Amino acid sequence: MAEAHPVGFQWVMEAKRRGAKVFHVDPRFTRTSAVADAYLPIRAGTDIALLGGVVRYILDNELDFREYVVAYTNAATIVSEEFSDTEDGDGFFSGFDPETGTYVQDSWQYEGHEGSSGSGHTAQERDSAAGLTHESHGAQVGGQTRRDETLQHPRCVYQILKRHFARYTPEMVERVCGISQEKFLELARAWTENSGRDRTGMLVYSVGWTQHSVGVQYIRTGAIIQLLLGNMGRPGGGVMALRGHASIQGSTDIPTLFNLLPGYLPMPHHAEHPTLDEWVDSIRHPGQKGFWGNARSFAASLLKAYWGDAATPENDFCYGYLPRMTGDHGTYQQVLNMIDGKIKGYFLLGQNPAVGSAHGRAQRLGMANLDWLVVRDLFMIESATFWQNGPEVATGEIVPEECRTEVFFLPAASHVEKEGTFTQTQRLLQWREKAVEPPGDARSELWFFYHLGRKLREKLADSPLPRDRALLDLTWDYPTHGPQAEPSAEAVLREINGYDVTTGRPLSGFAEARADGSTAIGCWIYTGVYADGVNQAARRKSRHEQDWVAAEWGWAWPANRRILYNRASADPDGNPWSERKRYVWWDAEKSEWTGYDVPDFEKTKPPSYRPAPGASGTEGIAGDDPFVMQGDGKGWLYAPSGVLDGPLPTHYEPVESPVRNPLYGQQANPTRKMYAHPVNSVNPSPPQEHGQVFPYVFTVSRLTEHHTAGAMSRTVSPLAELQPEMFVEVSPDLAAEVGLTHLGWAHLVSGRAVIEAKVLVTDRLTPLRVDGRIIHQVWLPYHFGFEGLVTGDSANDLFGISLDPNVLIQESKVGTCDVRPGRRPTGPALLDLVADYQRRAGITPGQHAPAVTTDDEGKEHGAS
Amino acid sequence: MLPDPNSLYGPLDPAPEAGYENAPPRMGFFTDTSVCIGCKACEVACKEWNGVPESGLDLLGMSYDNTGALTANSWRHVAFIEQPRPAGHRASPADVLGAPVDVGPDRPVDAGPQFLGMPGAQPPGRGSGAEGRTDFRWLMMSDVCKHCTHAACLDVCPTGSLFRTEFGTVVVQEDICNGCGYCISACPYGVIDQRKDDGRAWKCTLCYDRLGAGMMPACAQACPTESIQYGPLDELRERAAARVGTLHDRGVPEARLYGHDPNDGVGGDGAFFLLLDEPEVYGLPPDPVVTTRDLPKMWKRAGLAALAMAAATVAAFVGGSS
Amino acid sequence: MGVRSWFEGWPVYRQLTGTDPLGRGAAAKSDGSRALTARTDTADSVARSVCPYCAVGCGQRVFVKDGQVSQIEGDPDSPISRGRLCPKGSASKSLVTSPLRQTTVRYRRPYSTQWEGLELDTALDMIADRILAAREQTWEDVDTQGRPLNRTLGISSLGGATLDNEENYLIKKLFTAMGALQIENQARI
Amino acid sequence: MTPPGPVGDRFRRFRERLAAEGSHQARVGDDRTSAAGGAETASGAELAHGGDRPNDRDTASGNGAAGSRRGDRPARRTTEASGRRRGRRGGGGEELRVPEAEFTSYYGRPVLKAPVWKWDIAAYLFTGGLAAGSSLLAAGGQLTGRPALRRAGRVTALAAVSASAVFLVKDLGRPARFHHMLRVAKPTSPMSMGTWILTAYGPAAGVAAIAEAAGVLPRHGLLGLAGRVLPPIGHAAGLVAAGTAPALATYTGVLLADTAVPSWHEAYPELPVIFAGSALASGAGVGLLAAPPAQAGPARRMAVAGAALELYGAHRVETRLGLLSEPYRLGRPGRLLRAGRLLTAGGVAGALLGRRSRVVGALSGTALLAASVLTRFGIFYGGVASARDPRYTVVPQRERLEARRSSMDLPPNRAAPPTV
Repeated sequence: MAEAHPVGFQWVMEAKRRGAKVFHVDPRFTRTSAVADAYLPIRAGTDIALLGGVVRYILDNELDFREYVVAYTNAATIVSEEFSDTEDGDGFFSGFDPETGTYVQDSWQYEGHEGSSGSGHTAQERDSAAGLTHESHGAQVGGQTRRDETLQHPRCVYQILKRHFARYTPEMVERVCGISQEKFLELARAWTENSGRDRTGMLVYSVGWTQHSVGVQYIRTGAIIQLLLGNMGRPGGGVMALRGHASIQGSTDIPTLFNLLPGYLPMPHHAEHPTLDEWVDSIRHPGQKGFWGNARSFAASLLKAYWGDAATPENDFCYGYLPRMTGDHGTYQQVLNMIDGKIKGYFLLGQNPAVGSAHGRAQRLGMANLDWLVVRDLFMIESATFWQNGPEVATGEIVPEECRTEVFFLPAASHVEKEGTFTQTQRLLQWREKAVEPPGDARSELWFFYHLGRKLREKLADSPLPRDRALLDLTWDYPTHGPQAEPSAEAVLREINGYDVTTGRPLSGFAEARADGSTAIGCWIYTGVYADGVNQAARRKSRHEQDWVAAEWGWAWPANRRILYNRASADPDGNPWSERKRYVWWDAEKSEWTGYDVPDFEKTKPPSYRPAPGASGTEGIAGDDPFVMQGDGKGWLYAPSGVLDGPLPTHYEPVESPVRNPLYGQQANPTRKMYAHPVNSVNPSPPQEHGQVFPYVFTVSRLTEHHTAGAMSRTVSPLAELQPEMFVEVSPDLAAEVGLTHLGWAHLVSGRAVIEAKVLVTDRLTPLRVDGRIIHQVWLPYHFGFEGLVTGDSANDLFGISLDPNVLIQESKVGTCDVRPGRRPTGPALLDLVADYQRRAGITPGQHAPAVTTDDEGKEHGAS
Repeated sequence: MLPDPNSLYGPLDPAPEAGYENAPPRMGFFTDTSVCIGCKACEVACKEWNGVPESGLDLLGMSYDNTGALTANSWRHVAFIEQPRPAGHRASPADVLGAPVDVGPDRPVDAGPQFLGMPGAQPPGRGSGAEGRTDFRWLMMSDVCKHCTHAACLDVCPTGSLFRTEFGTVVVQEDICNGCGYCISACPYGVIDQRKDDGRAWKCTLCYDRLGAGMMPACAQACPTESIQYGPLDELRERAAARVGTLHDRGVPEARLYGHDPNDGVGGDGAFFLLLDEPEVYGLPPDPVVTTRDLPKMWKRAGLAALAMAAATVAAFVGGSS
Repeated sequence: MGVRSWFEGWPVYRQLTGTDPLGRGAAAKSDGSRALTARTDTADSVARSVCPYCAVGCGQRVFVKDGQVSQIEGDPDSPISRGRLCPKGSASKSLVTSPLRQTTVRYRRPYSTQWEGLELDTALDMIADRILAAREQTWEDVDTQGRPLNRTLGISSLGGATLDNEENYLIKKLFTAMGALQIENQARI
Repeated sequence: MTPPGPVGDRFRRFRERLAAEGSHQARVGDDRTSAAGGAETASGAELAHGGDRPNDRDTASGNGAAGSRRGDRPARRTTEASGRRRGRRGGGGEELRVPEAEFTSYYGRPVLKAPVWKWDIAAYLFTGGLAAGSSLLAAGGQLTGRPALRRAGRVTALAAVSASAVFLVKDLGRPARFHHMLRVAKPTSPMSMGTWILTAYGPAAGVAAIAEAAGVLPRHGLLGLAGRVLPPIGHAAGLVAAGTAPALATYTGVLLADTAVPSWHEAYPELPVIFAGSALASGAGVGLLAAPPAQAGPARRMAVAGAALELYGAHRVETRLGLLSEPYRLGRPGRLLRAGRLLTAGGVAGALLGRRSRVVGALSGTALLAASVLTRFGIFYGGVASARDPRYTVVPQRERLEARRSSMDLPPNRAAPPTV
């Protein structure tokens, strides 16, 4: 955290000054470890083994916050007897279909709800990265469930959890992760001692944690621990995701993503949602509790915002205009389609895939086979000059004279040359004031897309074709101002906030959304950002004039609430768990919820309220159900649906690992998304042979001095000089073994590419003893590319494309490679070296590792 | 006006002695390296505010320090030292390879600082082999001009370019400096430096222009963990003493203050530090003394030599008839 | 400047007559030092902004002088950052005023080996034409069972995590209306 | 007041430790000899944490365990028990070699900034000394009726002081601002005092030299008047120049000494003496070169005096400073100073023995001048070398610190790490 979010880290130092203990778990000793109280070196890709060990430690010693767990989580809920755990399936849950490599989730449901899992065919959900839709709303689960409050029933979630993690003993953690038992116990003890009524512990992770084939399950394990210890929804507790871009949270709330519409409404699927009703019901899950009950009003208001007057109840608010998904349209599928020539045009809007995305070579080859490419950025980035200076030009794979891609580079305005809101990592919208005009031809995206839309509509003005109606009926008349006719960002924010169609009055909360077309809301979760016609995101009341929650600085979605599920900071009858951790509580006289933050509960619903049987939607939420977005109002220790690779996190080895999975026969995540495209490949892992061709584990992450793909730091002189060259960190033992010298050169080879880097020999990387073997790990920064003041090879070139099933994010934080001294070959010789490694490793590009590896040790049995 | 007896050496409040009536309290820095996270925000904030030019794009291999030292083009320098030895408050040295070291009751564990910060072939921190590796420690420290009570650079400056400000800080007046270079040899910490193409001497000004406007220096404002604290010097000295006490109580016995003592060789620094190891590990002199301390004796010696010379000449001409 | 006032301005004179006989402070102070001011005081305007780098969302104050950014530093009022910035945030002025920043449209003709210039408006027009052409060639009205698809898989887009919510909104709205489904951003990378 | 010779004292303590070591075979440089100065470095404090068991570890007791060890001075800790072979820089040497100065630094980088002055400052040391010496010679000649000495002295003085001005201005980072030197008069700055000395000396030497030209002026008219007025003015100027000459020659000694450069600063008692001697010698050199043997008597005696001062000073600098004498003995500075010494001796011998012959006089004069140049450059580069190597900064200071601490015999104050 001190590396990539130093200013956020001030609060960790503040806590440390008051005696908090800071534990840092990382494959490499970083600047965070330097000031942490304890550093645990871990083998990259084994976080579930460690956290599973902590769960076992909690359950074994009955250290969970029992009152919280029984009331607020689904620990007591009884699961169907058809369910079978990975302990019995050697790494598989019940319901695995080897043909499609996915699960049928019926057997995971709560007892009595086997039929209504709703997501029977998770293969389709995997392709549509449906996991992302659950970012803000619970998955499909029945409302009424059987519970055993004593937590003794063998099929209650508590016991299933206990059995699932029974083998994650401290010895197993040491064997799998390479962490000494002593250090592991110190961590587990501190975490449990620091939870309960009076104390809370916080789990902080950076987005690198998600870039694993089991990334979502990493976070699930963290959530389970925090639920067991009663840390969720309470001040100083919870799970904090430190995201890497200024408005990455904003870009999933108002998603420039293929599978989502603003407000986490899923993009319609061609087979599932032919009509509006089917689409809305697939969101609302009739009969289910929770706030998603009024999904119809959110959907209707969005369509109304898009198509205005043309959207009427009669034509389902122009639902017909929406494009439909048919499968996986993710960025990596798109890149493979580009290589195959299926894609004509590509827009790059402040993103640099030639360096930032995995498998840099595929990215650049894809872009070389486009008709046209539009790049909008502050600087001349690698993705714009791949045809001129890219590594593939050096190896002869891209010959500028034969590369047909027409490239437009349009300069973009910087953050001080345009006004608008960023949504930072705590869901807080902050308005930026415009300081100066953009220089020369530089323009904001607002300008570019508004005027592009205007031109398209002019060109199609008199087109009779039905497909053009969607563009022509669009509400696209934003007022413009200034010398460059810049569209008004405030007008767009008003539309996002939502307004009453007849009066134009800005709405002040998503409860005002209507399904009859009387309201138009661009993004329902942001409703309230323009409450009372005031730009709440622009509020800048100084911290000196408000309390520590600082509610009048900017605006957090939803409803300016700062800690989600904060109903859980009070006990079932509404009193704070302790004076020290008082946050939100029930005020009996005023009979309403009150506290330091906006209560995450219906204001006047008393803790004693119990829903009538069969009640659904918001009425279905009881007075003691803090997790108002979940189908059963409870925190999920066990996820009957919504997570495609298992209701409980299970340790699988990374896709490329030198070690056989010590816990199960199944080596890697069986439901991972694999691409059998000729450009893609996977290094062999046990039980496959030739694993020794790539003996070392490598991981990549950030430097404090650089930013993502480097375009905003390698071009800025005071930052470039702080970390001027690409380097690789190796332990002294590996340096001795391979013959590397400090500041000498080394080149790293994987199944996809070879890159070179200067060597930094350091004690901050330690060889780990795993399963009786010494495993060496090396670390690389991924910021470098061939443009800018300081250049170097891109570490992400080494990765192949393997994605997590839930949200289709690539595994680019752990892989295997070979490390050799000296610089890499140049020109065509580079391709020969990679090809030689592929031959020796038995890699035939286009093939991928067997999904199922449990038949018996030796024989592979590859599912397609 | 009879100058203060300590005006050349010894504890002193420099601003009044430099002729400022009712000068504001002396301002300075206290840098607590135990909370420094080596992010280098101070280096960048200083460069952005003062327009300090680029100082070279080369990987130095000194852990994450690619700046190298305080120079005319880097007025803040964050030092990184990797030490394979147990930090004061870490768990006892368990073999990181998982096998617990046989920690007998009084086994003399000598995990002393094999790392001597020595140059050359040995990469930093190479003292111990794999089996000897113990819990690791990574020291970081943002170095800066010390703004000494008795500033040798200021004393020796022949043009009056280096001068004492009303805040008690030491600043180079770039409209006066003619690049004679004397201050560069005089600084006992090796801080001030001559800028190659420009010829003049440059160093941290403790943001003299920002102080004038009642603002904090740029580095102190940017520092995310308040490792760099700016304020009245006496207040900082109290805060520092308390902080060292806390650290000692929390099992960090090697925490010590450096440059805080008005009785040290330079009369105490305007920018002092809390370090976690010997000063020289960070590249700081262990016992710096302002050269002006010995100046009176030097002038006496020169006077004697001059007399000897004159006497010799007279003798040469008067004596001897040939 | 009369000779008398020059003489009285001479530091040696001030040493002899003033309170700084050794010439180490008040006497040696130059006119330049006396005229020193902080450029944040003399700025024309201050914009309250947010750092463009990571997602912590540190407050920034952008000082402007004669239409140029003269200083960017932390906003002490922000409850998130308390006026502090990391090295990247502190380098914001160098970012927005970097000489490497592109300020003109660049265009690479197919099969060409170098860049050419292009008018912004012409570029916009050419891009609009190409969108419509690509849309034309790859439009899919309905799937095999006749259910509506309304889309083109011929256009892709990547990017948004560094952009404003308002910009992302217009991008999503326009592409969706255009039937361009394949848009992505850093949230998934 | 100079500290006892650091090498000797440390070597003595090292021998004691060897004896105390007894059976343990302490190969020099084998185990982690403490950092210079014999004090355990802070690591010693850490070792105390060996007792810091994970199970009974809580921060308070962890520190306590260290505390209990703090009072007594346990015997040296041997490293054999932990079986760790500590490769030591440069490997072990034979048993009795003087232990290499053991110290810590930041990746070997210098602590100080090396002086930014270039060769022309060393050259100025010589020309400044030459000007002073020549002025003294001229004044002597003027007062004791030796016109050859007077004329040679005055002309050389003017030439030397002009050369000095050129060297000084050229070395400035901003030569156009050379007049800023006259902005202040700071007694704490030898260079400021030097500037004012030069301001007094320069014109005087100039006028004195011009007065020499009085002879060639025509008898009558304005020039004639000037011709008549010049000699007395020249006479007065010559005396003024001679009066300031000793200051001019010796202030440069203070200028070099008043820096943080270790070998210059420690040599402050000797530098003025060396520079005075060197100035005399070069003045004498001029005399021997320019004047006929008859008038060269005083020059010879000046040469002897100068050489005596110079050799005495140089010898003390090369031996008395202990470790800090090394830079003056090693490498180029060493060679320069040794050559200078030879030439000085040769020059003086030549001056004394070759009273008769003009050629031998001239030769010894040249030798003396050359010796002066070499000595100046030797001292200059010796100092620069001592600033470049962190050893010369850290080792003496560390010893001074330990000496002061053990002399005060205070329990190590909280600031310094508890020695274990």
